[in-house]
Amino acid sequence: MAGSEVKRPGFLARVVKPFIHVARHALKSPVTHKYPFERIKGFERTRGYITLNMDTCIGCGACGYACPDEAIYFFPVEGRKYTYPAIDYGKCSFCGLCVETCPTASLAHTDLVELAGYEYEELVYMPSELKPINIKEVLPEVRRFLITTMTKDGPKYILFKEGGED
Amino acid sequence: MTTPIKRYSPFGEIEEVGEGLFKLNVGPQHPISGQGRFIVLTDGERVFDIEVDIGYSHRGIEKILEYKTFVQGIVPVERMVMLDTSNILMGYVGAIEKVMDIEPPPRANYIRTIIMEMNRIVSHLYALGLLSESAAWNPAVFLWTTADREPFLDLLEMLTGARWSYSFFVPGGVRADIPRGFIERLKATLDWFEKRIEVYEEAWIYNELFRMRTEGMGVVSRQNAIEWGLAGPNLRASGVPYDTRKNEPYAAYGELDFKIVTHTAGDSYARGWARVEEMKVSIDIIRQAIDNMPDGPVRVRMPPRPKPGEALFRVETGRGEMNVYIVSDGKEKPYRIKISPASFRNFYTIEMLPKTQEILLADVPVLIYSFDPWFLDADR
Amino acid sequence: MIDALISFVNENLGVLFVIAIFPGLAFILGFVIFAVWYQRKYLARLMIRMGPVHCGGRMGWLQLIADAMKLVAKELIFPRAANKTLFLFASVVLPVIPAAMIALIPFAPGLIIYDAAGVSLLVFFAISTLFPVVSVIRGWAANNKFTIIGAFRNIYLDIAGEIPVFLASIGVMIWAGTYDLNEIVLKQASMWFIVPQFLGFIVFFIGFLAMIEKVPFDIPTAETELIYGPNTEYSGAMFLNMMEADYINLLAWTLLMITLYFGGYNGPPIFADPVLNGVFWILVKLIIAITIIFTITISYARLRIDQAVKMGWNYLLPLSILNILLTLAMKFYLGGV
Amino acid sequence: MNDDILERIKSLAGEALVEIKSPEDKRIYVKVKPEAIVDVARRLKDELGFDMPISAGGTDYPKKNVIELFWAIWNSGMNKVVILKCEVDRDSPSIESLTGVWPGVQKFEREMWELLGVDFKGHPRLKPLLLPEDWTEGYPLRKDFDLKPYRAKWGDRI
Repeated sequence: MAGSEVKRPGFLARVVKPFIHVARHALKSPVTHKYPFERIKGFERTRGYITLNMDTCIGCGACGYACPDEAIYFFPVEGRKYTYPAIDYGKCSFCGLCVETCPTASLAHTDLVELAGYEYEELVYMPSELKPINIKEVLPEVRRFLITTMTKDGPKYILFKEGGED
Repeated sequence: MTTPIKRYSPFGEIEEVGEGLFKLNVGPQHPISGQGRFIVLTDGERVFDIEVDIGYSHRGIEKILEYKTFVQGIVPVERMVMLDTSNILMGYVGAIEKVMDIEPPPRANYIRTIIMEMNRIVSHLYALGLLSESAAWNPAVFLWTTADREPFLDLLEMLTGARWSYSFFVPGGVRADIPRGFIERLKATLDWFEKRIEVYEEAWIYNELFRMRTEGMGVVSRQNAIEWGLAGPNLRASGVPYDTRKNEPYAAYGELDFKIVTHTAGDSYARGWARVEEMKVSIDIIRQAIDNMPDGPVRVRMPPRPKPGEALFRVETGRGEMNVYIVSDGKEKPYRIKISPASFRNFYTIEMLPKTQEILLADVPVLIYSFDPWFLDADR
Repeated sequence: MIDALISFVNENLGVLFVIAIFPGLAFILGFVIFAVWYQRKYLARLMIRMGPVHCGGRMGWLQLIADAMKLVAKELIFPRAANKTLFLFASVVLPVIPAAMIALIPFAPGLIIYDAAGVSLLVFFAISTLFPVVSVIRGWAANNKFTIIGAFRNIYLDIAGEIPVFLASIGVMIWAGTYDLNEIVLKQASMWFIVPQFLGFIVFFIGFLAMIEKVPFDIPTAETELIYGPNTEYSGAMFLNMMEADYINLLAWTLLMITLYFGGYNGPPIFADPVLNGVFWILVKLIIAITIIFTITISYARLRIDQAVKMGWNYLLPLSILNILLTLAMKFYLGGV
Repeated sequence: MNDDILERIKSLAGEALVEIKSPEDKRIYVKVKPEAIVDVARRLKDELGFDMPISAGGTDYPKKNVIELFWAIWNSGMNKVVILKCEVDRDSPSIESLTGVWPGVQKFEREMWELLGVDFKGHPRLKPLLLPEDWTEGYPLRKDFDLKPYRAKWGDRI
């Protein structure tokens, strides 16, 4: 029958200890953070918004072939000789296969993910728009940047920098 | 309400029911239903039949994969289960490696193992949280588990670049080596997490009221578990010592020494308890993998086209065994991929259980979440 | 007309204050607002998160007001198959019942809304039996499978819980020798009744959890099975009323528990200070009590209805009768208070 | 590999056997004629102990005009998987259901019925599973099911 293989502690441990464990959590500091005001800084590899360096791009189309979501289109840019990738962030799944495929390393990830807009067209970034975006432009409320660390007593946020100094 | 007369055909609908029965639609808009529906036939308290209505999130991943190259297929496959992406992806990547006849380098295998075990911990944490939440609208344990998986997600983001859907395994290895500072942080996280598991055990697993709700409820016998094709920790909780990591080792599991968690009770309590124990096993596996990790490359070149052929690859995901049957016709896209995920199999047992024993309406959510099903998984 | 009103108010200022401000309407509503906010903040900390932070500047203290405004502004939805009269009736009447129970509780010497002439404890229980009746009306009127199951569960649970609670409080009556809550409080000046009535208190407390329908006894409104039990179909302001009724019920029963076992408005006997005696202590005890109750709500699993009913009839009822016999024996040998 | 098991399967399948191979240690591929599928399945279960269904599915071959079905069954004693296959005619695919042998394949067969259009005789619950109840647009996993109209409907936004 059930329970034969599982430890069965005494009555107090079964009834009172859960209560004590729950109550003890009141002393812990919250693990949540106030998002628009405090933002977690991504890691070095964090895959987010993709930027394009048009000076090195050779318009080979490898990124478009690699993209599993068919989120990359190619458009000519005035004054330049190739066609360059435009990214549809409505379809993009941030898998990073395009960045990995790029033979000249012209595409690069940033940790920005705040790309939401009111119209679908706002999600389509033309080649000339794929520039680095300052987070203040998309998230004006941000005051502080945090990074996550692991200490002996559990995970902790530490201040990376104040937002104003950017 | 009169007691109904019931006769069950062995594999089908209830043939004859008495008066006073009605159908409850638990889902698709219900606190516990998730992205599906359970049609519960009940007289108010006793449950006579549960029908699982899946398909609300059917995306046709099997069909989509026929249109993608092997590498492109990684992204849709991962969308099957967000919690457990690396294990799911391992099934797909492993099947491709099998049909292409390539072997990833040993270091890649160890990195895969670490990622998969971290993912398994994340998945089991969520399962434990949902089980606690279904037994009482008890969000404490659920939110603790949600908070405690966060360090693991941070680590996974540090290593792979994303919190979910890592797209990190490719046929022939992994996409990048371990970054600086990762191993130290992982070790610290494991040390801290061991203490947290103790809290879960004392606060929830030994909790008298939780035991009252789950012990002896929803018993799946060993024989039934095998015949109904149960998978994963649920199968092991019924006393079948099957674990794909042990029975058909893939990645680095063949070189590591770990135990299979089995229970004989087969009730909801054993299933919940098995997950907690498996988290401990996962910690053990990660530690061994860190210690034994060899040096070397992490990726080998993948041939553009496989030979025509077929392969069946089995992998142990967080929710149980998933297997991928792949048919290749020698082109750069698979001819047919059949994925049979764990939840798809587990739902059948949920349907069969009320026909073998007495289940009350209050047991339904606990019963369902003790199996840790996932509609997105089953729908594909 | 106006003059008559002003003179009426002037003459009955004390009574009006008691009914309208404290411990009457304003206090009850204030408590509901505070309790919801406190529950959200406190439980959030137990779940290692923050709870409401934005509303009202610091600590999210305006959150409930905002929620209430939102709920009041929403449409009242009557299901097509519902009995609309009863549906509305139940939602209006339900919060009144526990509020009426509060009227019998003494908050300080002389500070009591309705002094039921020496039988206030019995009147309290008499009023409380109305709660499941209206609860069934709300479940039945909504004409929904989930609500009707919840309503029937409510009857089972209330009968299984209320009888042990009543029998346990008979122990207090015997020990104190009175039915009157005010006198029960006065007799606890030197020793709280939890000491001589410990067994009775255990029974009372478990039954009490069933009466306030919190985990582990939130069986009628079991969210994982029945969505919100008998309240499932209620929307907007009617939902607000239902929620209010839950919290007023919590307040009424907690006050009764404090009055019966924890000395009511008396301070702790070790530093009984006549100045602080009264409202201060009852509020302190109230906050401690709801803190413990809220912690309990997220520490345990919900019982099944059969387990809860079994617990009530098989364990609590014999224990409460045993408690009465023990109390009689103690009273006989020790001579009472 | 697995020569002795292969021999035993050959003997129990007899005439019905079409193809048998074991490319790796833990896999045995057995292809039989569709008429004998229930018989072979039952004997595989009773005599060799292949008891746990882990997967079932089908592949459409329009060129050969067949649909190849497979049931993957794990043997809890031997720790091997047999993949039992058979080919059915593509124009009117129909076969005996194996739910009587392995109850666990019920949902898999239901899925095949729905997505590939294979009729399983004797199946207790042939109802739509993944697709909407009013789906009339064909069998999605067949090769001639075209995704283009759906792409036009849901796919490209610009």
